[in-house]
Amino acid sequence: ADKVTLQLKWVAQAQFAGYFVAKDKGFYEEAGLDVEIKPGGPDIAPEQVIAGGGADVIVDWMGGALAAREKGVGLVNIAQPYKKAGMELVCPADGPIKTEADFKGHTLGVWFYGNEYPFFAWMNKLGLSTEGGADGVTVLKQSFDVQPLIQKQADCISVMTYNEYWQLIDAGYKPEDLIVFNYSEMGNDLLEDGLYAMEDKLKDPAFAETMVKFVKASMKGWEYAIANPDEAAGIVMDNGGQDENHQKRMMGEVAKLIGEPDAKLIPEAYERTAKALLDQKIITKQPEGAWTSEITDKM
Amino acid sequence: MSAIRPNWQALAALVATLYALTALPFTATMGPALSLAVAALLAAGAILSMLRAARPIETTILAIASFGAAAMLLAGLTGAFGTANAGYFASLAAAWLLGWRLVTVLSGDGSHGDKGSSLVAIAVPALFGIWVLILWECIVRGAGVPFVLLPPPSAIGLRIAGSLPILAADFRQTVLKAVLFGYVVGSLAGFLVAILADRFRFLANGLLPIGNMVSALPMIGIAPIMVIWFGFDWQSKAAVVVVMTFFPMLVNTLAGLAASGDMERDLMRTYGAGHWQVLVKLRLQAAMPFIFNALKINSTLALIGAIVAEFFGTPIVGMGFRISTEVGRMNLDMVWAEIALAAIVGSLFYGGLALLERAVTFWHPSYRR
Amino acid sequence: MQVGRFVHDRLLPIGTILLVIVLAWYVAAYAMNAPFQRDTDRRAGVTPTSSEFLVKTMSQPKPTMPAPHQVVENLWKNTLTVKPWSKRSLVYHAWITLSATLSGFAMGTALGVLIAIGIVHIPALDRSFLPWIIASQTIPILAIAPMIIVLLSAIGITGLLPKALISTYLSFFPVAVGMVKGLRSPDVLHLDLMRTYSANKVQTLWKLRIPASVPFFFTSMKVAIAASLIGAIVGELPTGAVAGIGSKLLAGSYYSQTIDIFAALIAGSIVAILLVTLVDLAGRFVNARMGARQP
Amino acid sequence: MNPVISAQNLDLTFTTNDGPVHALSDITLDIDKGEFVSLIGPSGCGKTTLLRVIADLEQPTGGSISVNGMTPEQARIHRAYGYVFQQAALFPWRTIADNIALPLEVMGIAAAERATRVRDNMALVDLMGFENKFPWQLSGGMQQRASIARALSVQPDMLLMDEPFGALDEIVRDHLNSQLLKLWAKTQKTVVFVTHSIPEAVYLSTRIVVMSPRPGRIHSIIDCNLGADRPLDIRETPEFLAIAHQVREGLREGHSYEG
Amino acid sequence: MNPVISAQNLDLTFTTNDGPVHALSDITLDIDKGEFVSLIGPSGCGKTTLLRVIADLEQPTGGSISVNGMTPEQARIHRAYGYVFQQAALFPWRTIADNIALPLEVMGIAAAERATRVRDNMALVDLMGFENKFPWQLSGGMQQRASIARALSVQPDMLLMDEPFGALDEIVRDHLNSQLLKLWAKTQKTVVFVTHSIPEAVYLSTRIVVMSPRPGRIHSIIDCNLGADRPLDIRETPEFLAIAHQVREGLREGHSYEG
Ligand SMILES: Nc1ncnc2c1ncn2[C@@H]1O[C@H](COP(=O)(O)OP(=O)(O)OP(=O)(O)O)[C@@H](O)[C@H]1O
Ligand SMILES: Nc1ncnc2c1ncn2[C@@H]1O[C@H](COP(=O)(O)OP(=O)(O)OP(=O)(O)O)[C@@H](O)[C@H]1O
Ligand SMILES: Cc1ncc(C[n+]2csc(CCO)c2C)c(N)n1
Ligand SMILES: [Mg+2]
Ligand SMILES: [Mg+2]
Repeated sequence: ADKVTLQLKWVAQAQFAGYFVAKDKGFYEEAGLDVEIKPGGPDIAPEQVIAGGGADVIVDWMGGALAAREKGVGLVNIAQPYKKAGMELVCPADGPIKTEADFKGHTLGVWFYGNEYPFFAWMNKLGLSTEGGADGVTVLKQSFDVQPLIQKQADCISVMTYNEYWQLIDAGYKPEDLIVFNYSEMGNDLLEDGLYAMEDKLKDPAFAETMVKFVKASMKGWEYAIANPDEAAGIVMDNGGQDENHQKRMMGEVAKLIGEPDAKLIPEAYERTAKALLDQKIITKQPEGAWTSEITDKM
Repeated sequence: MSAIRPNWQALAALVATLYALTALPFTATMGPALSLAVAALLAAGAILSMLRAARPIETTILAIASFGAAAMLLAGLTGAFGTANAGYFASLAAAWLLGWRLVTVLSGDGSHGDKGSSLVAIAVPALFGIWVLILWECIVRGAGVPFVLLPPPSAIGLRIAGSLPILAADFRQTVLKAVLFGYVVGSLAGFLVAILADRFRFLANGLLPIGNMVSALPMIGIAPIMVIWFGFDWQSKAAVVVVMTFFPMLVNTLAGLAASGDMERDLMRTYGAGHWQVLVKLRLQAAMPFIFNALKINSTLALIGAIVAEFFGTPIVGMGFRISTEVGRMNLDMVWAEIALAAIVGSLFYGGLALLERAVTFWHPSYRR
Repeated sequence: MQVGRFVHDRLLPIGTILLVIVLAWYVAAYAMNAPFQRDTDRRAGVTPTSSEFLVKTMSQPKPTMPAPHQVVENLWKNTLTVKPWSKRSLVYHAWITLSATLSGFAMGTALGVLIAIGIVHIPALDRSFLPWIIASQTIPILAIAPMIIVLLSAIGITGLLPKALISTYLSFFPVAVGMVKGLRSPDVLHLDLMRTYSANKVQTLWKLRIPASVPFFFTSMKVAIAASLIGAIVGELPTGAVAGIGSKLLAGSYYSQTIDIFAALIAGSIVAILLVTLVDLAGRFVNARMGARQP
Repeated sequence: MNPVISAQNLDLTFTTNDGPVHALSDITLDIDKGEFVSLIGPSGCGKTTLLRVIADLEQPTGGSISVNGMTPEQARIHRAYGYVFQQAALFPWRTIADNIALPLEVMGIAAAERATRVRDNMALVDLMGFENKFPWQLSGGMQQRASIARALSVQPDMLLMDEPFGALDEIVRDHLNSQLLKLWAKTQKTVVFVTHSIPEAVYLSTRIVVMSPRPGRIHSIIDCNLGADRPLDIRETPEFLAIAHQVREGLREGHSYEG
Repeated sequence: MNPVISAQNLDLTFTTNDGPVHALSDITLDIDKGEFVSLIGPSGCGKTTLLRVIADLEQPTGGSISVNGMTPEQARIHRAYGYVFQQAALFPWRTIADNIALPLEVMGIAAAERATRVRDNMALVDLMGFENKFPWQLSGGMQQRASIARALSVQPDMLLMDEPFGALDEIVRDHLNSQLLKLWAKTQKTVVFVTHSIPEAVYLSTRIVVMSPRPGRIHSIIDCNLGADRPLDIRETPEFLAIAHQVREGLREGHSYEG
């Protein structure tokens, strides 16, 4: 069987259920693949791992992938299971912020590490300085939990629809206690979890063929996971996930972002993402060949 | 006496150079002529340096050969990313060996009469550093290591030059606020607790095991907690530094307080000196080498601690913040620029402490040879 | 007599200090959890009596500051009610971390001693190396740990060794610095004595410098083993939080599971205590063997 | 007169890694105010140990002792004595002058007074010009003299001196012997003095305690009534030589081998 | 005979934090093989320093010196001498027996031979029974004796001894003096011996070098031809007393004050 190493962008959780299911249910094996899934974490930059040869394919957000591409890591998007972004900014309803107009002079929690681009694009659009002061917003580099809101260190924080949002609910907030700014709904979203491989390796037809098999089997995994969320959550737990109830809920939310499982990248979403990155000078030139439909076309 | 004075560095350099001759040219853009010139320079340097010449002449030969070859090898990399062959690296090794020989000759043999000028005292570590940079640059660019894994020093240097205001702001946030405060408070607390524990055995017996425990608390674990407790600004980083620096000072001070001689202690007893007088006039003095040991270790721990703590919640300024976010943006040159800043600050801090130590513990045998 | 001393010199003082800490901890738990509890109650529209409120602050599932009994309960659950080799057991994770710590510590100590010996004897090293060793220590380990792990895994080194190497990196420094001082600490008179025997460097090292450096050695090792543990834990983070105390801390922090974090911290600390105590005992033993005056 | 130092059946055993060492056995001795008592005896017989017991630096394992009617500990805390150690025990981080000032600082004596006393005592031991040197820059004998100056600067009523002049040449020794005698005659100090020089013991003392070793016992106590005024050439008088002979005999009897 | 030690116009100045100290000035001295030369002089006159120069522990700032026809450094490397320091300088972490074995270990002498030599020399200085004690468990004089045993165990051709018997009582001193003399007569060692005791110097030496201080110079060199066989009671003979008187006068002249 062909060996494939997949590097995830984050720890084992239902966010990546499709891959875990494909492995556990033997979909990869059926396709003649021997897949190793490496969990990630805040200290792991999948772009670095793949550049160092530690992975064949990675799950990444497009912002990070395009930035790395400009730095010489020839990442190419080969599939885009996630159609919508799950990131949003939430503020307590009893706090000072009710609408975009209230941001001025307040503190907002933002995830960095390559996840800050949508936020800055948005603030750019609103014309708000991010340097603090009465006329701008103060940005707090947020830890990967919801403490800043609970501790009232920030007036709003970043959450994922499928994860931290529910931590807030668990912490006793009711949905009506929260005001939500969803990037997808505002049209400020950048593409999230896609699959990326190295350009030079893709030139090898054998590798491309392996990737076709891999993406196909992965999408089968996603289909199965969406159809059987509870079982999928169980599989995630077997692979090191934490808190089974939480994973079940996450599976449900993730399904909403994926929609009808289909690995194809929507070119308009790509153009919008690239433009937002260019506007903020995260990347300096229009990327060329950063995605390909070759793999998905062959499925 | 023969006219030749062989040494292993020059001989090894010669062997490496010979090997390099079998693999001309060295890189895609380096013609055979230039490659040959490098090899010739290295061979000449290696042989000439072994002649029984006066030291200034020997050092000049070594400097010209090693740095001349290094310069040509560097020049040979333009437009040749990742194309260096084995001959290239063999020549690089030869140049480095001659550089090493140069350092050895400059440092002397450490005999009594050979104290060396202050110029040498600066030149030797500087040479070492320059060679680290040359090797790094040549290996990264010659072997084609991806930028996102390890950028070459030239790129880092450019980035430093172009980002001075950002670096200054980060320095202010991390060093001037978190590190200094945490270092002073943590070291002072460790010191005072050691004094108290020394006075009250009960406290020592109870506190030390618990002190051990706190000290080994991995900062990664306490950093998020400190952010929860002290807010996301520098105070929480300072708190991490306090916790990290506390224990080395406690342990070292206690060991130092036990280091005074029995006879000296008896002497103070005959004066009917109280605990605090013995402490101030005898035991603290004798403890100074240990205390400085802790201060030195803490100076590096404090910097690491503050930077790492900024990986958690922080305002969007600070060395740790920059490192963690720029890694995510694949701006590895910026990451290394911050690391270089940390290294410079840390070394200066440490150097200052070493000078102070020399002034305070001038009487210690280690300074009397 | 032995038992009496143990009770008097160990149990009693440690017990007292622990008691003070636990009490302060409860007070802090109340103070820190109260605001959130008030918010929750307000949102839920309930007004508990003060004793109900007190109980609630001590039993939040994700408290700002977990109460001691919550942590103890968690520790109990994760050590004694599960098989020690199961992935849910803290004993298992502690063991993973301990093995990386010990190998890193052993390598770090050896490296530190070697470097110190080199520095004391080779002027070129003294001059050129020390400044760079110091500089190396100012590099924030968490920043380069991921790079080390990636680089090493790129050349096929995974598992225990990368973590142990990070431990080594953190632990060799205190040993090197302490030992340089220690190896230079012998009396001038004693060095002169060895000179009159025209003892060579190895003999002077072995018979004079090393015995004279013993107090420095053990003091440094105590700091180094603590640093090793930190290194091992930090090294566990960029491997995707698979196993070890570090992974427990990380996983806890993703989900704000403060109780888990504290339990993992305490597990780490217990490991630390054991290690430092071990070094301390070894130090006492060697000291006694070397004829030190008993106080 | 009430004895200043009164020891009854003192006994002291050190426990060491390989068995006990019986250092003092059944020592009974009274020393009156103003007496000058020398302890003499073979090397290792317990002279230093006895002095340390008086100074409360060692606890006897048997018997009882009082100093100025107090326990040795109380006496020490009342700063009843000045002590000169067998080794100089100077602090390496202090200059010679500062070393001599050390006990005065501990006792809280004003800076001006301190400076005077340091100067006077440095002159007494002929160390002028070495005020600002550090101990390792002095010869062995000079270090010893500095430590004598340090003890004298305290101006205690009682002096405990452990071979203070061991490292000094004859001339300096003679000089310091007569200085010490003058000081003693003038200030009526009580002095307990360890020495291994028989002439020195006879020249200085009112009584000489001869000790014998393993375990350290008092072999004999020899009175030495040469009067308060003792010029250096008293050492050639027959009385002097007779006492010296007596001490030498006592010493020899207590010794494990013959010279 | 070729001199074993030959010093020409030796000069040594220490630089200290407050100015230079002129320790040796214009020392010219030849010592032949088999001689027993004593250095005597006031405390701080440079005796130790001169001995250290011979032993290559101090570098002269002027003049020249050869030992066994070599530089002092070469001589030291050839282990030409045994040295007894003014302080005992025992390693605190070694037992007494191990301390005495130290130079033998360094010189790579086999364990069995080492054990014999340690035993013999411990007996010589009367330290049997203290093999397994640590230095702080010994009296000052016992430590000094251990350090003498350590130097003798090397069995060197040349002995450099810096006040070796300073801390010993008269009986032990006499005993060790005659032992040393016997050893010297039997083995034809060259001995350079620092002392501050005039009778000791006269009793032991073939020549006595009297030094005077600041800067340390040679005041006079006194021959001392009492023959190889010297019973202890030679010290009462007129020749002996005459030489002693001569030394005392020399000493006094070099001294800065009168006793
Ligand atoms: N390391 C040093 N630095 C500075 N001065 C020194 C040093 N060692 C010795 N001296 C000075 O050199 C002079 C001679 O010292 P030395 O030890 O040779 O005297 P000595 O004759 O052995 O005296 P003693 O009989 O008291 O031992 C003294 O004045 C002393 O202060
Ligand atoms: N701390 C100690 N532990 C064990 N034994 C000791 C200790 N101190 C002294 N002794 C032993 O006690 C005995 C008496 O020692 P002390 O120092 O009193 O002798 P001393 O009469 O002063 O001899 P010296 O004239 O050589 O100084 C010696 O046999 C010595 O070994
Ligand atoms: C390095 C890194 N940091 C933050 C995020 C943002 N984010 C996306 S999913 C997730 C986990 C919780 O759902 C978080 C924090 C990321 N993807 N990668
Ligand atoms: Mg004594
Ligand atoms: Mg001397």
